[in-house]
Amino acid sequence: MSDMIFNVEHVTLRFGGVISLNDVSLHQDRGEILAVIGPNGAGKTSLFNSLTGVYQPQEGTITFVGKNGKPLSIIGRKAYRMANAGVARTFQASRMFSAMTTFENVKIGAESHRGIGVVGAMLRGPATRRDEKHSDARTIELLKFVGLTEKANAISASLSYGDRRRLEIARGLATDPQVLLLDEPAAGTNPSEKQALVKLIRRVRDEMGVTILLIEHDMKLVMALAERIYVLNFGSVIAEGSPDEVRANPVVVEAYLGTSTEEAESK
Amino acid sequence: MKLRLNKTVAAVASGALLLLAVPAVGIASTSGATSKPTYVIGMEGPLSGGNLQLGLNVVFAVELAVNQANATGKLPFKLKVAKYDDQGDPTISPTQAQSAVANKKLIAVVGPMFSGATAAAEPYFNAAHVATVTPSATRVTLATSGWNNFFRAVADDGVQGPADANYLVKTKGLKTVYVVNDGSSYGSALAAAVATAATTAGATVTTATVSGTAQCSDGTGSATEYSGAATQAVASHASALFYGGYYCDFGLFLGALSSAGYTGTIMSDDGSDSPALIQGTTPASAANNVLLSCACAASTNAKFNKAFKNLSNFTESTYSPEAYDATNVIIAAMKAVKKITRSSIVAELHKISFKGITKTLKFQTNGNISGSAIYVSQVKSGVVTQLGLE
Amino acid sequence: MRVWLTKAIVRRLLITQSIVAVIELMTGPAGSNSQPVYGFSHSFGESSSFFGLFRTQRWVTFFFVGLICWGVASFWISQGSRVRKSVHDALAFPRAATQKRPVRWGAMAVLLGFAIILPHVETAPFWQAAMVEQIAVYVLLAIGLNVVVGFAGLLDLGYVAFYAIGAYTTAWVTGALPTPALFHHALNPFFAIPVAIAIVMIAGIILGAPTLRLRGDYLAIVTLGFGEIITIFANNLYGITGGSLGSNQIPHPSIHLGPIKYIWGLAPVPYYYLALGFVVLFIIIFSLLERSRVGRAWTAIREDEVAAESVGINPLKYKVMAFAIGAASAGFAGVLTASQLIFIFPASFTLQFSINILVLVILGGMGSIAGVVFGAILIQTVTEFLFHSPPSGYQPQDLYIYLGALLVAMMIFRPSGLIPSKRRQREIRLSEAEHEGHLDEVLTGDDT
Amino acid sequence: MGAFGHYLAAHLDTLKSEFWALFVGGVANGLLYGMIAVGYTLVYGVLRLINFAHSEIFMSGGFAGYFVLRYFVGSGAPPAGMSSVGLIILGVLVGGLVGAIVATVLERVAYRPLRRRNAPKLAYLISAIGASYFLFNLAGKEFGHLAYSTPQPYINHPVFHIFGAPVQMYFVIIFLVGLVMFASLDRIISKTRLGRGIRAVAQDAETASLMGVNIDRTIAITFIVGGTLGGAAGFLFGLNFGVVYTMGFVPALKAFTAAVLGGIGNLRGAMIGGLILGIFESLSLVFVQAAYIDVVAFGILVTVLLVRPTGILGERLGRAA
Repeated sequence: MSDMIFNVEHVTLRFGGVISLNDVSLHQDRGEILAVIGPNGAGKTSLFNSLTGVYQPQEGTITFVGKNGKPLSIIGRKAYRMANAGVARTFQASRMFSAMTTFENVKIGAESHRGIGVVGAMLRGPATRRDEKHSDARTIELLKFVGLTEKANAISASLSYGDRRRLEIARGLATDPQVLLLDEPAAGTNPSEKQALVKLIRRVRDEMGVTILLIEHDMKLVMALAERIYVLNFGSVIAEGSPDEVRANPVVVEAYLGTSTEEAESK
Repeated sequence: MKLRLNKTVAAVASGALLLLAVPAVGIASTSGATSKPTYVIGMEGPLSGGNLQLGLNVVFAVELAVNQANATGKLPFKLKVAKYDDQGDPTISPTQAQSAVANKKLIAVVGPMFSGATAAAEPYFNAAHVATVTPSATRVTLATSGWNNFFRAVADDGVQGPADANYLVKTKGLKTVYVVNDGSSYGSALAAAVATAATTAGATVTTATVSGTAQCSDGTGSATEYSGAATQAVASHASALFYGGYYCDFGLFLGALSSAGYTGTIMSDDGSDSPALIQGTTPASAANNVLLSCACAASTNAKFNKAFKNLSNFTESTYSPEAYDATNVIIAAMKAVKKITRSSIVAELHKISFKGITKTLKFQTNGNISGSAIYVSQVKSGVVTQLGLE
Repeated sequence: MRVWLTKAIVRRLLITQSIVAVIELMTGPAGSNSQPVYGFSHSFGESSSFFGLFRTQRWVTFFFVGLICWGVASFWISQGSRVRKSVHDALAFPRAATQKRPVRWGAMAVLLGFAIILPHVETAPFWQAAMVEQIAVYVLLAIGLNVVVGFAGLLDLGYVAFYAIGAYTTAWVTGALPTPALFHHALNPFFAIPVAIAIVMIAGIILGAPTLRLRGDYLAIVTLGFGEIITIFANNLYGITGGSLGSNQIPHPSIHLGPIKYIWGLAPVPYYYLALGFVVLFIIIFSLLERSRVGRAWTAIREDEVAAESVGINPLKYKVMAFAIGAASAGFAGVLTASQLIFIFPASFTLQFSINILVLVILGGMGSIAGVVFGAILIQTVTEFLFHSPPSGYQPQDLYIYLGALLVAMMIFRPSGLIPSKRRQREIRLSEAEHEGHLDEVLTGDDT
Repeated sequence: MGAFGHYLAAHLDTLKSEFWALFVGGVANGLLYGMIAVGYTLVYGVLRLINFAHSEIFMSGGFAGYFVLRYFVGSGAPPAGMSSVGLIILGVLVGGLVGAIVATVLERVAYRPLRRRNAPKLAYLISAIGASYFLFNLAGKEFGHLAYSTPQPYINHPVFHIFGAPVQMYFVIIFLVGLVMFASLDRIISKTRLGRGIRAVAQDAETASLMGVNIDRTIAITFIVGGTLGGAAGFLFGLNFGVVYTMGFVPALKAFTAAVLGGIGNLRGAMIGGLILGIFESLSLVFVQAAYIDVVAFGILVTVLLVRPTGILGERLGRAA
């Protein structure tokens, strides 16, 4: 328990009359690579947005344990505050600041979670310059880590899908997170990019010590990467366990794999 | 890459534009090979925009007076008119005042016509000792701001307000007065003066503000709010209603009053004294029998009326006779002084007594006209008709 | 529709002729209350000179102008890209040269030098007054609004309110309002500068904090309403603001610092230098800000607010900051106007004013400081020129017709402005291209 | 506290005595606001953008109606009976037609090129503001800056009284025309194929286009419908208040408030929002000077946007039916 990073208890999220998450409870340990799977419309992205403060569930509690070990209630917190608390994320349809260069994209991540200091920014005092240097160094380091050094000055909209994922991961890491939430990172990537991505995500956990929470459609990627899996269907958790356990779970097979194995595989 | 270039081109182009503007500026045309010196009388007023008509009323009168003076052939100098268009807008008038002052041949100015524009322009005229004789700016404080070059050929609002109140309460015997103003400096000051004087005269007074537009230059105020205001006016059962403001908003208010079934006597000020009031009132019948007061006189001088019509192609109207007098008093001052300078004209105007077509012009030390007259008119079947002195 | 009507060339002819017909109306004589159709009939029917050759009716002249435009448009559509390319190639060298830092610094120094000697070159009082009241003030306002619209991407239609607050603060601090002076003792307008800037920034925060949560179009209308309301209050609160009379007793600024004594008077030139100093100061501060993390955060919010939040940027905080910082230059412009003209009154702070400033920003290029400064100088100079020596058929209030048309035309043909901000231009093109799938074309286009 | 109590008591007395008169006036204004608001709401529902130039559609309808009446009534005596009715119907039709034409041109010139390029939202707003600015200033040039008095095709007199408050002929006209127009619009949107198309685009433009709805055409028709109502409202407004080039600004701002109040994108909401705003505004005259009426309307707008941005009936055109 002491090592828990996320604890979701009895969360229900509604939009008008539509129930998007129904009494969902789950938890994640620090350092774990956890995956949440489920068919389209199962509530994966709703869960994700609830964890990052984008949606505010009506019922239940979500606790996040940050660096200092103090538990933090997420519900009612704005997205930027979650980011500052140590929850970084990527987006399903990758969202970059597309008119900026790769470098700038990551740099924004590196500098935004620290205090602002408008006056310093206006006058360019020594503290600001030091700060800039620090951000630049961190950015260079992260670009190297994800392997985008050569494309540092490219406009981010010109990157391939795979590179965009890397960029998003680098930008997320730049905020010094405790946990990185990946929303379908494999969408739109080709097989070789996918393999590289699996490696990169492992390295993020192993080398940076960042916990990974993953939502994915692509079963191959999930099975290769996840240490534990939750299965969502119609807004409820229907199964939980290791990849092997989940694969063998008849409920899951029926609800998800059974109906559309080929589709899931092909993705 | 392209952008950089654009920046340079832009810089050069903007520089060039500014330079191009240079020669086009301030070329004072000197004409005539006569040995007589040429002097310029300026005219500042709205020569474009919503108040154009008022400006035209004045500018033709000024030109008429100057043409007539030149035509006598007896002047030891030649006169020209320079027009400065301030649109009646105080933000434009300082620029125009500065242009006028910079014209070395300019001796005096007829105008500025609007009170706000006058307040904004006077510091410049005052600093250059240019006498300004306004035919129409009636704000009280203009005479009390310490500008010794300021003169006006009409009575100010301080005279008009009490006169209007007395007319309603004493002459007409109406004992309950509903006073509305448009929120403009002109309308609210006048309305306040009317309210005070009416109370003093023993009437019961209710006041209200319905914001109008800035001197009718931007269409009208928000039409729908007048219906509520009219309902309240009717509910007050006042036997008289005074509106301090301008014709464009007053027209809307009249429509609403007629809709709401107001039956009392309605009066307004010289801001509403315009044929445009009738053109802009829906239904037009709502303007019938409305009383309008003005420090301005309708000209009874047939010679002037004919000459004005010949020059302008329209009948003399609000402030034309005053502008004619204002121009003539300046010309008279120029004839009277030994050496024509801006300062000598200012000094002469303080002393002068000149018989004009509206009245004898003699100025008090603060620039206000001595002796004052307020005229009252009434709308009768779509035409403003002067009834006489209040 | 008939087939021949849908043919591109015929359509183009119809379009150019319609545009020319509208221009005929715009440039023609005005109608009036007594002759409501005069403007229409005479815009087309009035006799005019046919290129100086003979006299004919306006519509004939304009019809031929339309034909010429049609020809030019047809040529441009078929050959334009080739012409553009050859011009682009021919200018490769000067372009490279202007990219060099020393060249750019040099150019800026030359421009500044030019700005400094300008009042001695141009001595006509009309233009000297215009340089302060119509150009410098507008430049200040444009660079301020650029922070809001250009940097943060927020459409503020009530920007004039900050200008008004700046001006009224000056009157307040100098004891020219019915309200007791701020420090119970009338001060020199110089002290109004910091006070006014501080107060408009606070006003920006107070207005921004609740409203900046709103979506862009709602924000536009709410700020528009706010601008109107400031005027209504200024107009009606006699005891506080002096009502519609405003105030006309604001003193001129002066300096008494030991041996240095200087009093600004009525003459515009000293104010010109004061304004120039502050324009330079604001330009430096704003461009530093643009290139700082604050500027990057604004860009991030403008491009994708959700993504910006995900990296820890508080959008509301940065938007409010943009509002407050953008207001600062308007506050100073208010002090400048009030202390030079010595009077203020509510009717000069209109919606029209806000939109005027917006036009300057749009024409120059949202987000580009060089652009908005250029846009402001260009439009205001042309405006003043037209005011000073109007061509026939032009009345000063016609200006707004042209400005309105300019806004639409800019949005259709050159949304990023005459001197675009590189990034802003890229953003607009990207959003447009993503839709049509021409991404590569944009990225390899000529703007990088 | 005592002083305030006294103030309140005095004003409540006034409110009691003037309530019905103010109420009737408020309903008449509210119906006009509602008719203009429908134009905002329709366009918003389909394009997700506020048509800033809607005020000028309203203004052009007003001028068109003015010219009709100027031609047929002129300075002569107001007609009576069937010719009155005929003239009002003609005026509504011509005002609506001109409003529709202006709206179509507007859509073609100021919006469609931007939509083709998928321009950012800011560009639409600026283009719309520019178009509005252009149109009303051009009208100011062509027709002058002074108000025109509309020759009324009827004699305005109290038709009947509600609790002692006179109900003018004009109110009756607005009420009848407003009712007919709104009822037919509601029917068009909820029952016809055209309306289904509009609703489909409002709900999800992409899906609608996949299902074979012609988006361009639907948007053009939406502008025509909104323009017709706006133009007709302009005629009705001009009938009582006269016409002038800036006549659109304030009513349009109020109508926008009404649209937001009722839930922008919601047809019935627009009408109800208009009525509520008109009545509220009128009654508030008891408590504040008329000069502050616009502040009241704006206060409502900001409050609604901040507290309940979806309005009373909620957003969405699709739900309107």
